[in-house]
Amino acid sequence: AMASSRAAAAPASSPSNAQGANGAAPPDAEGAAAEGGRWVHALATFGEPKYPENFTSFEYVRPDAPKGGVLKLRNPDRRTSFDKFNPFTVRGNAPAGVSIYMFESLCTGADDEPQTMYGLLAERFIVAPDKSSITFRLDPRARFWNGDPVTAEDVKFSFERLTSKQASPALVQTYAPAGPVTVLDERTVRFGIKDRSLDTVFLVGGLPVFSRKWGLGADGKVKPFDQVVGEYPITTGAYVIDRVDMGRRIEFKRNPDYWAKEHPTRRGWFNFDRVVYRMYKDGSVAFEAFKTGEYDIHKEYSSRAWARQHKGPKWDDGRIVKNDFETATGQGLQSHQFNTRRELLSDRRVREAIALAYDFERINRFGLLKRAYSVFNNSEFAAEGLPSAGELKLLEPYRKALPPEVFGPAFRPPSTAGGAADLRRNLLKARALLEDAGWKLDGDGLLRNAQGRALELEYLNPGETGGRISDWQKNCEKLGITLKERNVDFALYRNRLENYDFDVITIVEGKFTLPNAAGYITSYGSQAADEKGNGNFRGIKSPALDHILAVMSKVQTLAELRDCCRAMDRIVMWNHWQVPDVYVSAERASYWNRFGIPAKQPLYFGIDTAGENSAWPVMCWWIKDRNKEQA
Amino acid sequence: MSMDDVKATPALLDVQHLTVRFGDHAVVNDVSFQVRPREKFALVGESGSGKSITALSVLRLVDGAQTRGAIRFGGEDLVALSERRMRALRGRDIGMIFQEPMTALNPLYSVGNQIAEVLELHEALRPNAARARAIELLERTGIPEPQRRVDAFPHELSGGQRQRAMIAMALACKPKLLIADEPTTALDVTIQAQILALLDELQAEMGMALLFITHDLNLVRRFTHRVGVMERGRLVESGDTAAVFADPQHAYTRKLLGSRPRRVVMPVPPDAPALLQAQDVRVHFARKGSWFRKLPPFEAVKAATLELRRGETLGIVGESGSGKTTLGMALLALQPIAGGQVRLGERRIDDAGRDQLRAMRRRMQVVFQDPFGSLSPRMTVGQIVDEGLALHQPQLSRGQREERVLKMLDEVGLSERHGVADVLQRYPHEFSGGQRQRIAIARAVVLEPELLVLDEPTSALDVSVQQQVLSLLAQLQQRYGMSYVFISHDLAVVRAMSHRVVVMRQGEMVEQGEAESLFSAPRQPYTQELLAAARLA
Amino acid sequence: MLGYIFKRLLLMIPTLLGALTITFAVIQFVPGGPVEQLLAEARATQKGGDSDVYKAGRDSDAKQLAELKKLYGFDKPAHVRYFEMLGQFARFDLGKSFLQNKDVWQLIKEKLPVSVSLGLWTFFISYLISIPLGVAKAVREGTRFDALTTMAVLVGYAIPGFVLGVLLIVLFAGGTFFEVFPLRGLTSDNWEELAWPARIADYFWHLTLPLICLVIGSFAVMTMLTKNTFVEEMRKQYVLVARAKGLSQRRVLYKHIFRNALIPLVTGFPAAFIGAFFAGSVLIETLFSLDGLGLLAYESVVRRDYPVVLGSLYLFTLIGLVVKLVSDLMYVVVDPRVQFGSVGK
Amino acid sequence: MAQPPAGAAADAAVLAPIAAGARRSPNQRAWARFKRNRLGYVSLWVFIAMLVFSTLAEFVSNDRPLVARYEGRWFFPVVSNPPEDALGGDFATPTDWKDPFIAAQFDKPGNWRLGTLNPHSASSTDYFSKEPDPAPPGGLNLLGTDSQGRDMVARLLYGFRVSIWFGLALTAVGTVLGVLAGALQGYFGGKLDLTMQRVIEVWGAVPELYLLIIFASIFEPSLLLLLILLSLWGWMGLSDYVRAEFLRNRSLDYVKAARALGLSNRQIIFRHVLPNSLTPVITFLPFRMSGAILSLTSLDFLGLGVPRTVPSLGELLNQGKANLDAWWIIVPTFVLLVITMLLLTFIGDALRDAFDTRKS
Ligand SMILES: Nc1ncnc2c1ncn2[C@@H]1O[C@H](COP(=O)(O)OP(=O)(O)OP(=O)(O)O)[C@@H](O)[C@H]1O
Ligand SMILES: Nc1ncnc2c1ncn2[C@@H]1O[C@H](COP(=O)(O)OP(=O)(O)OP(=O)(O)O)[C@@H](O)[C@H]1O
Ligand SMILES: [Mg+2]
Ligand SMILES: [Mg+2]
Repeated sequence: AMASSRAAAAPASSPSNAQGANGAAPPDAEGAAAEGGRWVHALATFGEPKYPENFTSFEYVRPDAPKGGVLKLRNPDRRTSFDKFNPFTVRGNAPAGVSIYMFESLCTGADDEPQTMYGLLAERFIVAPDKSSITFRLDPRARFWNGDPVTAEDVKFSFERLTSKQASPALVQTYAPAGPVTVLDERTVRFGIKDRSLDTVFLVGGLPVFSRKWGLGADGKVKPFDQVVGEYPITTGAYVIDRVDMGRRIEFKRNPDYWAKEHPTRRGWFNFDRVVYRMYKDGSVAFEAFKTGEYDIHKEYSSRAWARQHKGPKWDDGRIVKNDFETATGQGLQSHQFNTRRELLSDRRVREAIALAYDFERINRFGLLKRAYSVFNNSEFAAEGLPSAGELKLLEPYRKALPPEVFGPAFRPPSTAGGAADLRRNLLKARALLEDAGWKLDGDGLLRNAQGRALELEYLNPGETGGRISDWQKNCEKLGITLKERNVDFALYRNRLENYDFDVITIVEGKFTLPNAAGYITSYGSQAADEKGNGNFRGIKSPALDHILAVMSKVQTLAELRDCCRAMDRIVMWNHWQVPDVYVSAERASYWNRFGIPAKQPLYFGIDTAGENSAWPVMCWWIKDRNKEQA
Repeated sequence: MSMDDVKATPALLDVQHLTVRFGDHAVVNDVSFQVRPREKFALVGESGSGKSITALSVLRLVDGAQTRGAIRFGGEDLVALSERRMRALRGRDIGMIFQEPMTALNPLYSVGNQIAEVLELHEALRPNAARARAIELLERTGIPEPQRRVDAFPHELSGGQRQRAMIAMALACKPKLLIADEPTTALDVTIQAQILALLDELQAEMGMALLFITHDLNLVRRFTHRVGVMERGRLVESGDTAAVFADPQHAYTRKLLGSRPRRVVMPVPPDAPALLQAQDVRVHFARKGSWFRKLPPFEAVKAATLELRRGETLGIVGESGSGKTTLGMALLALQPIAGGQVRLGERRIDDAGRDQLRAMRRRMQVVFQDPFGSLSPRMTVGQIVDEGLALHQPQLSRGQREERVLKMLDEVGLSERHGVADVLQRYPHEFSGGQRQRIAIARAVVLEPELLVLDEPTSALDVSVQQQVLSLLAQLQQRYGMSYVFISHDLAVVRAMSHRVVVMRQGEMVEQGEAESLFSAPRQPYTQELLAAARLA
Repeated sequence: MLGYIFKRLLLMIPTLLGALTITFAVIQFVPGGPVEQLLAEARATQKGGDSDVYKAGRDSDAKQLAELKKLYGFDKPAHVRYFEMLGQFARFDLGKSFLQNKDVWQLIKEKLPVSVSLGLWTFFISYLISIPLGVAKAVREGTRFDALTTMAVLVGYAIPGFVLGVLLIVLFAGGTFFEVFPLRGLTSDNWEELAWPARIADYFWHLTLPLICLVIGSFAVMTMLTKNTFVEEMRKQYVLVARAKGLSQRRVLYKHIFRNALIPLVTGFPAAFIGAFFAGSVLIETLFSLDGLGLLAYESVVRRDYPVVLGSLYLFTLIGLVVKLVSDLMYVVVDPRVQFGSVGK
Repeated sequence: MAQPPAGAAADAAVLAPIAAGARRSPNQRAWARFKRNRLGYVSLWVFIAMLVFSTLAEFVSNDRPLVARYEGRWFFPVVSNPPEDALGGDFATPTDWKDPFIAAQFDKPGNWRLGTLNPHSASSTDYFSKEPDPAPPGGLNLLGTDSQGRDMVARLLYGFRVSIWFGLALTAVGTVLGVLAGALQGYFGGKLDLTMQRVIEVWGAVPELYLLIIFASIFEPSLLLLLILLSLWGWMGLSDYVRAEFLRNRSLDYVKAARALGLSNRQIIFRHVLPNSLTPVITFLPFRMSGAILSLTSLDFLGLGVPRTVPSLGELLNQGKANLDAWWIIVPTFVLLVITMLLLTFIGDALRDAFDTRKS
């Protein structure tokens, strides 16, 4: 089977080589350098990677952390059960731990610098200067847990499986700009980069690699990927599956022969002998279980619960520790978005008036939340003060089409910090705006425009939560605006969003370390506004933004990126296409006080799930006092 | 056994100053009497005079009433006895035959089961033995095919068969005292004689005392030692049967003894048209086989053919279980028939449509053998009697209807005038057996139907009331030309009422003829047997 | 009798067909199918946690959607899918879940232990408590005992199961007060290693709290129904006769009245029995992290896992029909007068 | 005793004494039996009082005062709320009486207002209070506030109103339908029974939730819509019980007697069989009520429940679950629910007594 797959790959790779800038390079590892790139140990988006060529460990770990002990965890996300171990297919759920503890990729990121990658399975890699390809040289030490060395064929196999028809369509789409894969030799593999973007380079670096033997049937044939279900993944990660109670519990065991024990990106990591996941179906019950010590770390998402429930004797006497872990992760904008396709909401003054009625200080009486103020909260990409020269260069050509405030100080949401009087002032301002826009009160206390249409909006809300906007409704009512709340089932919600059939909804944009233009094009680009099912719910069609996004996708330096982001931020915020809501920059968690914690905290991390960044506690902490625990 | 023997022994049951009240209405008033072992004490009296309540009081089974007085049984004061002790007495030492066997049996258990239950309880018999005894008891009460009947459910039995099951149940443990409340009302004379013989036998065997409640004065005279006469809750007279019958002291007793069924019918005009014609009517009941095997059906009525003219009364007599009720029901299309046809006037009714039939219901009415069961328990008597009127005579105003109802009830002896208060507003269970029977009659008669099927309409009535009801029926027949099908075991009553008589036996009509000639010169041996038994009475 | 049973068995076919057809038709009109649901869920999973705020971003281009639809067979016209489904069901093949990597049989089989445990125990306990209690109340009708027990069962009934569940968990299983009972699952992690007596103990130890939640709410209806039908029956003539026979009160109640009162109780039986397996404990199953059919049914409906919806509908309707038939036959057994023929004119 | 001469009774003079006597209609007697059950009788009055009280909730608990006098002018805000500018404010929309600004206006000499017993409405919040939500019972809010800062007393009062009327309506509709369906099947039996049973089985198997979702996507949710939708399924449980009772009772002798009288099937069903088959109906009444009350919010997440702003007991229970630490939400709601159910059960008991002709 191996021979045939190599043969199949060969013709695919030849045209790409032929068309490549440097012509047909010999399939030879050293020769690759001749392509013009440089074999590197790491790659940063901008400038140099933080850790030099022969660094020994990351700063946010303790390199000699003691090993041993058991880490007990709960299901970290919505998946309350699992029925397979293959995280890459559509049907079914795989437990989160499999991705966290078992799969490794060619490169790995560092959690204290934005978008960087260091070789992991790849000892070195080389990016073609025109970014048309990236070539990896695998670490000769790299081994799957079954002892097999990791070969270029495995990498290719992994990629092909992940982009096959049987894999989740989302993966297929994600990896679409990458490929084809060429095996240059046993340990060297090259990926084409179709869109020649750095994003795709990083994407390929993060490709999970698994053995060709994963899913090998008894007959020696490889099963279709979507039928690889209950087979334990054959991977290179530090842990292997030990015991499984399907759907309820899974236990991982540290692999004593883990190949990367001394690897600089892995030193000080994976300190627990065992990791146990128990699945809980109900959040509040899980929290009770946490309190009894059934699991060690409880990440809290709700600020009310954070304030009210994380306390008690076990906290008081220090058995459980409660901590806000501040992160530097950029927080995307969470906001109540207006559908500006709606005639009622097409006027900026109306939107601003409604925004003025949103009294965030009232919601945040106890100071647990931070108000979102930007598209790029909690990061240097949020607009500050007056526009810089670089920003102006982007904005100036569109001055006429933009609100004048864009050229003034950065947006800050209206505040009612001063209490009742402030709110009254805001509402009066809102009233003036509405009047200006031609809305008059009728006898029933409703605002009507010249056509006699009442200002009546519907706030669409998915799932079981509701009642979040009652204060807002009340203030709107004072202005004569009716803001109705409508709860719908999740699928119906999606359906209506897909068809842009709503007035106001609440949306959160993702976290980031570095803003990525491609992501924003789907929610801010004009083109997206006209495509059903896209992310531009607000219906934004701004030539200025389109221009900025286009520039952003090609920036070369951090400063350029910053200017683009800030200019974009000003346009987005001052157009009042949305009412900014909250963001939380800290990861909040309580944990049983049995962990040793590295002295230095990373900048970007999660508590118990690995998303864009790693889950620092579950990977880099260790058991503090193992002797005492065993007693 | 002589009277003197009996008198020498101390009383087994001694009732002193018994008073029972419902609310502020005393239905039994200061009643005292004694029954000795081996004695047969008869309690007679007007319907509704408190006989059944007195009997039930002995067992302490009157619910919702205040009871005063003393009841001693074998030296024990029943009033003060613990419920536990009382339970031990019931069924074992005191057996009771209830007046209305039709409603008194649990509908969900086979009669055999219900009889065996007492045996298992009081005599600790194993189920098999108890069943064998139950069969034996049923046999002794004269039920044919007891092997089969033992597994029958109450609704599968005829009225007389149910009554005999009830008797078997009461006798099962050979009690010291048997309270028999109208035990033979549903039985034909031959069976009645058989039952009485059985009672005699048991009495001789074990010295059983008998408290015998009945309307049948002949029976009292022939069968009992002493008698008490009740009127409106009071025991107005008591003494040796012979003495009381020979020389009644109280006016009421005299009246009672004086009434005899008189022939009350007038001849039918010769040109009277035929009203009801039945031809070859057959009724079958499916027999329960096993799940897989079907048994041939039981033929309750076999090819009955009869004709009834306007203004005529047709008496149906025959042994219990011979299919009289079934035939009656079939004549009124209340029972699907397996063959033959029935016409009312010109119309076929056995295959008439629902609406047609409903319209014809006005013209034909029925008095059920089990009056209690046929009265809706949640309707007042006023509503019950009024219902048909409201339906069939919508032209009447409410007031008019009420007047008619009151008049009707008065005519059957249920009114303030007869000592029955508040008739209209009371519910069926608040009446005595005889009173309920009269309510059922009133309900049917008030509609003045052309055809009336009366199934044992006077079985629970004392002679005086019975006479009153019979005269009423005769009068109506005269006035409106009503026709009756009159089903009864009481041959005297049948003789008094009918123009023609049909004799039934095992589903077959064995003889049919003019009443007088049939009674005076029966042709069929079965009829002769029947009459002989009656004359013996 | 056999004829009747045969007729009823035959009638199950149109009934099943009707139920499936209507459901299938209804499903065609439900907004937001499994594909949409899947995408929405994938998004929520990425985000983690339990915040309900919708995450922005493009997640479905037309091609991807088409791929998914094809994967689930939605590219075929409805009638083709319908007949395929019927064909499957005729062979007792219940199909394969959209969202889980299993076929429906397997799913149901997996969930059965939990449901049977919860359902049957609840069923038995509640019947065992409510019938004697109802009888006792009927006997003491109008007394203080009657009023007090009415209050007690109604309080039990009115406590929403989930509230009680959370309360019990916090009190007896949580980390705050008493840690007496386990929080999740039907057995301990080390169940396999235990000896049999310990296994049984462990099983009941796990069942205690969820059972309390289920039972407390379940016997009010039964108790009141028992009481009321008993009161109704107790006034009938045959009861008097039974007492005249000298039967003890127990015997009068449990032999004579019980059977007569049974009819309404029998009526509730099929529903209760099916309910015992199938529905009603979604919240409890969630709270105690039990994987039962209740949750499966609920989730498959909410998540639009149509094969599971239809497959379990088919199976449970079939079982329901059989149980219904049994209970109809039981009427006849209990009450010889009941016949299913039509009334006369 | 005089034997009445045959036929003599016909004359009116004799009739007079017959008609005499305590004349109480069956209804009066039923009512007397009802009253005899003290618990049920008292319950009925308490329930009626609660119903009246909550129906007039606006006058009992409201953030708008009953009467206000501002600069010589009279206002009756409970009936019609004046715009704020009439009270010296800025907005021409209805006044928010909890606004500190308004309070300040009425602190001026000569102005005064008379509030309701409990100065909160179901949706009013003390906007400027610094208390955390839900706030524990205290001076301002007798039973504290719910998770949105709304007064619990007001919430309970208004919630009771919505829930109870909704419950009554749903119960009434469901009971009528259930009894009807059950009666028809049980009484007629045969083919009708067989087909209706099958129809019910099919109908019962249809995934209710999906139909509701479809409706939710077509219609805007409202109490009426919810009532109609829930009624579509609400009758099925009961009909089985009624059917069973009818199956048994239809074979009794009095039904035969009624048929012999020529009564139509309808009359037999309603007059003879139904009154004797009511036990399950009455037994289920309180349970249906509470079920109806809870179902009001059970469909919330489908977008079919009434909006969160509409107060209802079910909504409060949900809140209570989400905020178990705030016992003052769950406990009073629960207590109110239990009391309602108890009252209904006791009323049901008395009702049964009223129907029980054996209870003289
Ligand atoms: N529950 C009751 N409530 C009120 N009155 C009742 C009740 N039961 C019986 N009565 C009345 O008590 C009186 C005596 O009834 P009882 O049954 O003893 O009469 P009886 O002598 O046996 O008559 P019959 O020969 O007709 O059976 C009757 O007038 C009857 O109306
Ligand atoms: N539903 C039934 N199922 C089976 N057998 C029945 C049923 N009803 C009556 N029978 C039988 O039919 C026969 C005739 O019954 P029917 O009631 O007509 O007798 P009857 O002549 O009225 O007797 P009685 O004088 O005792 O009332 C009896 O043997 C009885 O057991
Ligand atoms: Mg009597
Ligand atoms: Mg008969």
